[in-house]
Amino acid sequence: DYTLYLFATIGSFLVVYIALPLVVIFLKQAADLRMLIKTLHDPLVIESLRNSLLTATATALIALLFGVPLGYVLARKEFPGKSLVQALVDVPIVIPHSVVGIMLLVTFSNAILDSYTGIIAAMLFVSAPFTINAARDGFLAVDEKLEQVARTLGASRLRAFSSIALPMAFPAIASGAIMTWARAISEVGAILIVAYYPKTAQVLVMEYFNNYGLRASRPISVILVAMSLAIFVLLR
Amino acid sequence: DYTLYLFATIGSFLVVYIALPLVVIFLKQAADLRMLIKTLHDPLVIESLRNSLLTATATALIALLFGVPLGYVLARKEFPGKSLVQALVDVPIVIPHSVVGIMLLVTFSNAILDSYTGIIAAMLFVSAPFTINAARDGFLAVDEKLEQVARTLGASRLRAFSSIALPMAFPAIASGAIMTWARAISEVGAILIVAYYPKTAQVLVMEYFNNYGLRASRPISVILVAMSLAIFVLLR
Amino acid sequence: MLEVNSVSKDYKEFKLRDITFDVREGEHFIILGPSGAGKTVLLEVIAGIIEPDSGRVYLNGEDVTDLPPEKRGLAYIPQNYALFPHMSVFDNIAFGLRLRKLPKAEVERKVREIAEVLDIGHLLGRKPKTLSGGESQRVAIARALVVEPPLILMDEPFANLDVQTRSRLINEMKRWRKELGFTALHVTHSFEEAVSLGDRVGVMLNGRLVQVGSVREVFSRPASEDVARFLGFENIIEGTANGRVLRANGVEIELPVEVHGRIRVGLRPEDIILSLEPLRSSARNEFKAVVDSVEELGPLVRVHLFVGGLHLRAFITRSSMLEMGIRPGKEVYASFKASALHVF
Amino acid sequence: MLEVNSVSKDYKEFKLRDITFDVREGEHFIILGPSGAGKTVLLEVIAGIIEPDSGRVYLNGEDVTDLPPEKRGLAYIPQNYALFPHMSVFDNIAFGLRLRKLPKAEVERKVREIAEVLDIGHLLGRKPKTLSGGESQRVAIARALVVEPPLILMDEPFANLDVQTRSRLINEMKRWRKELGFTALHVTHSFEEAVSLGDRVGVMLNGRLVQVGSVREVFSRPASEDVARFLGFENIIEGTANGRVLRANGVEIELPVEVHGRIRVGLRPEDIILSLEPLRSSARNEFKAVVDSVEELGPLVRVHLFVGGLHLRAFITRSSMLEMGIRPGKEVYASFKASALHVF
Repeated sequence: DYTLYLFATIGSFLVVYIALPLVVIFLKQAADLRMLIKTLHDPLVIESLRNSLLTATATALIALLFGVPLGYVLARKEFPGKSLVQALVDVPIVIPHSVVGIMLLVTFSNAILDSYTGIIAAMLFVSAPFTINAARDGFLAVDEKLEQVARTLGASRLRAFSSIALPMAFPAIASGAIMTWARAISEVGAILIVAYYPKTAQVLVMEYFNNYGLRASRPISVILVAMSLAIFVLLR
Repeated sequence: DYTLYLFATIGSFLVVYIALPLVVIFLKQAADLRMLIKTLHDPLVIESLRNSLLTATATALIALLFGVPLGYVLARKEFPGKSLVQALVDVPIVIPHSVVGIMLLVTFSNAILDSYTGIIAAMLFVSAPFTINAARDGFLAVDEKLEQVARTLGASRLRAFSSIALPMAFPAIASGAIMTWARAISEVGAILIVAYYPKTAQVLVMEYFNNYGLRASRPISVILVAMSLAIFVLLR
Repeated sequence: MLEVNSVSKDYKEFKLRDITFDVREGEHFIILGPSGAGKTVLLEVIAGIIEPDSGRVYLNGEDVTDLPPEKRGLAYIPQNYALFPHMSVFDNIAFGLRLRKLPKAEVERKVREIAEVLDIGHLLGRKPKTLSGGESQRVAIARALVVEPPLILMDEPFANLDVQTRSRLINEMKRWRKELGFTALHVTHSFEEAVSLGDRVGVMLNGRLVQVGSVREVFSRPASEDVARFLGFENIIEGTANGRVLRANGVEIELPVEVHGRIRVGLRPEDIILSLEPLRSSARNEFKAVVDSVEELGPLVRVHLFVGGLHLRAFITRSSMLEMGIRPGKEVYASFKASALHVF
Repeated sequence: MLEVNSVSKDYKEFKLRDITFDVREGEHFIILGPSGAGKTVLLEVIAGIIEPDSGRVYLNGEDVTDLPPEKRGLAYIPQNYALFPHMSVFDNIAFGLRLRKLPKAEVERKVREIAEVLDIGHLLGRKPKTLSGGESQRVAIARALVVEPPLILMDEPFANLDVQTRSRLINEMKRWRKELGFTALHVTHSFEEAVSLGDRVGVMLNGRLVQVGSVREVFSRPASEDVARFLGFENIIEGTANGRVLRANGVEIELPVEVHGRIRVGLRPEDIILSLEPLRSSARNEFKAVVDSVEELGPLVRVHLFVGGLHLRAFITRSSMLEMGIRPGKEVYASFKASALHVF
């Protein structure tokens, strides 16, 4: 079937374009293991990785804390302005990252500048939608009848939520939280504006690149890519 | 129903957290219209906006050119490794943006450094998945029977694609392309590494912030947010 | 013990209109109606899941209309059973007992006891998705009955079961009721369930409860044309009666009783006999008819006929259709006994 | 003109096994089978949409097995009609003609001509989603016939229509075929369509074409037990015949003909009569039976009976069930004429 083969050939450009950089960076780094080992002993790198992991994890937890109740309300309740809220939740995806930083600074000014709070603020703004949407979809997939039956058996609404809806939607919520974590740790633009310090790994990549060039920034990149891919595989 | 009200109260934190910065930046700028007008006459700003629009548009077109055939193949054909390709298409979402820049530089080095090509390369990597996935879903929603009937009436596969599948999937593909455009123009981290010049608006926001402070970077931010929101409304 | 007083509700595409009835202690009350009649909405109003637009619900004399489901204590078994998929059968059944903070040994004893009665003792360790339809239904019933509710609400409890399981469960339901002595309100579209289980039956059509009475009463004396139609009188003939003769659209029909004036009579399609030659039997109404269309319903065929200006529906088997060569346009004889006519 | 030669194919949950048959010029050939028999897969193999695992398809003597659909020129009408939703009715019908690069005036003329025949001239400007089911089907047929294909393939063409539209379209289909003279291969599960339209019928069961012949031939002489069962002989009784008597599971049954040895006989459930008292008619086989379960099929009820060790199914109407009080465990008399038995 020639048309499909033609399409597959054209389409494979994008597949290769995405796959090639992933493969190349690992291959090139494999040829330069000395630098990778040296990087793994660089206290600045270790510190920045710790910062990235901590802030992304904190972001995911905050997103869970507020996003799960919001997702439940969106799944179970009709209210005026619901579609506006739904739309608003998706807005962060389309706003330029540097502008996100500016918006947050304009709104919260010094309260978030150059602090862990700032990093988390930036991460939360861009990544919370993943948790909210995943929780909403997860709760939508739980038959409301189950909660209703639990209530006829004597459970309060909160109890029905915690013993029925929450455990059943857990896989969906967990995968949303992981996506939130991954999106949080991928953020650079907003963090550069709000909190250049404390230094996160994704910012350090940029700093090493500017100060010492490609060879110095590559090992941290490889570590971050490996982490992201591991998370991604976990997700599937 | 107290539980739902409690949940709505908790959940509204995130809704406010996303809505507030959007409202505040517009309000503060409205109090400082002089600066906005001045910015609109700044040739550097105009030039950078032009660059952003041009590169994002070019990215969307390239994503369409290659992503639509790929989406069609993913929708219509089973082949070994298909799920790997599907997964690969989603990988760019989870990779830190600065690392995307490093990966692209490691792979394509000077061919993309500080050039329009580089901006587009960075944008394409992070935004192409939106077009591919939208095209795939769009084609999946077109009953394959329609194309089969067109073929029994004498249409070649390519003709059946162009007269049946493509026009019917067009709305989905168009919305995917708009998402690609919005994601492209939101990218900062990868562009900072690959192509600080030619200057794009989202990078200029950062530069003005670093050089002249918040007040100088705010008007460009407002313009970009307005553009993004307009696109977003268009999408819904 | 349950009193529903003029309840009305608009919910999605369903409507309840001024529903009033009561269920007596120890009774098995069946609400019979076609799908879409609003039966499930009514059950959910009684269970406290849906709030009625107007009307009240009383339980043992107490007004429970504004109480949430957990304060009413009515067990509800929805059509899909709604077993909790992430819990074992044991935990499903124990759910209500644990909420009542019973001691662990007591929970264990009660679960095993009810499981014994319902013959699901061997399933207690299983997850719901490994159960057959019949087993799921038993577990759902056990989960509802173990908390000893004053009233159990069942939504089409046997609709998703195969015919053998269904017959067995219907029979066992009678035994369980004898052993455990519960009161049941049960909605269904199945005549079989109404006949086998119902102490009393309420017929529900288009959101209204149109007739309540014993099974025999409802089936032999439908209160209205609509009930008659639902109970299978697909042919409703309107005309002017003069003694034992009904004139309708120019056709003369012999009636089973003497009536006068404008009346309507009902006739079941299975009571119309089709033949290629006249049957010449004096006791029958017999007419020349033209087939308008035929409609296949599995092994049965509904034949639409015109007798003069009168549109009649008759059932024949598929094999008769093939043997008689019945198809649109064909001329046949349609006959029925005067005694098959039901005068409203 | 179409020859299908020992085609086999495994496709999703469907299987085709060694299908061989031919369709003659000008004929309306019907493939009759239950849903899931693989009828659609067979049509798609013939249309060129699915490649067979083995076997060949010949069109007018030419082997077309390896040709793509657009090179075969067979018009295909799937069950959902597959009208192009983004084109007007006119553009739908003109689609095939434009691909053939006919001059514009010629396209216009042919579309109007076929629209005239199919009585859809007034719909040409409409979009498909505004059409009724019957109108959609007419448009689909027009779109297929306008290119004058040697053969038109129809998948359950009347399945999604209401009963009146369906009867009308079946009648018109005969007229169109007279006027336009096309050859048709038509798959369906409807006995009515087979009887009304089929010149010849092929019965398809579980992916095999088990019997081909004229309609009357197939219905009166089922080639096998499976065909008989599909045609409605739900009771198949196996036993040892000795002259006119069949012994099966300890029950003695009178046969319509003399046979000897191990045989099977078929009996339609509608030919079994149930009564509370024995009918005492000499011509009948009559047995005491116990009701095992009942199964509601709309206005009809299938009663499962045990006569000794023999499991029989009988159809009665819902009103008879209610009147006779038939329910599991009830004792009844089951009787049937010897002539209702079909000896294989």
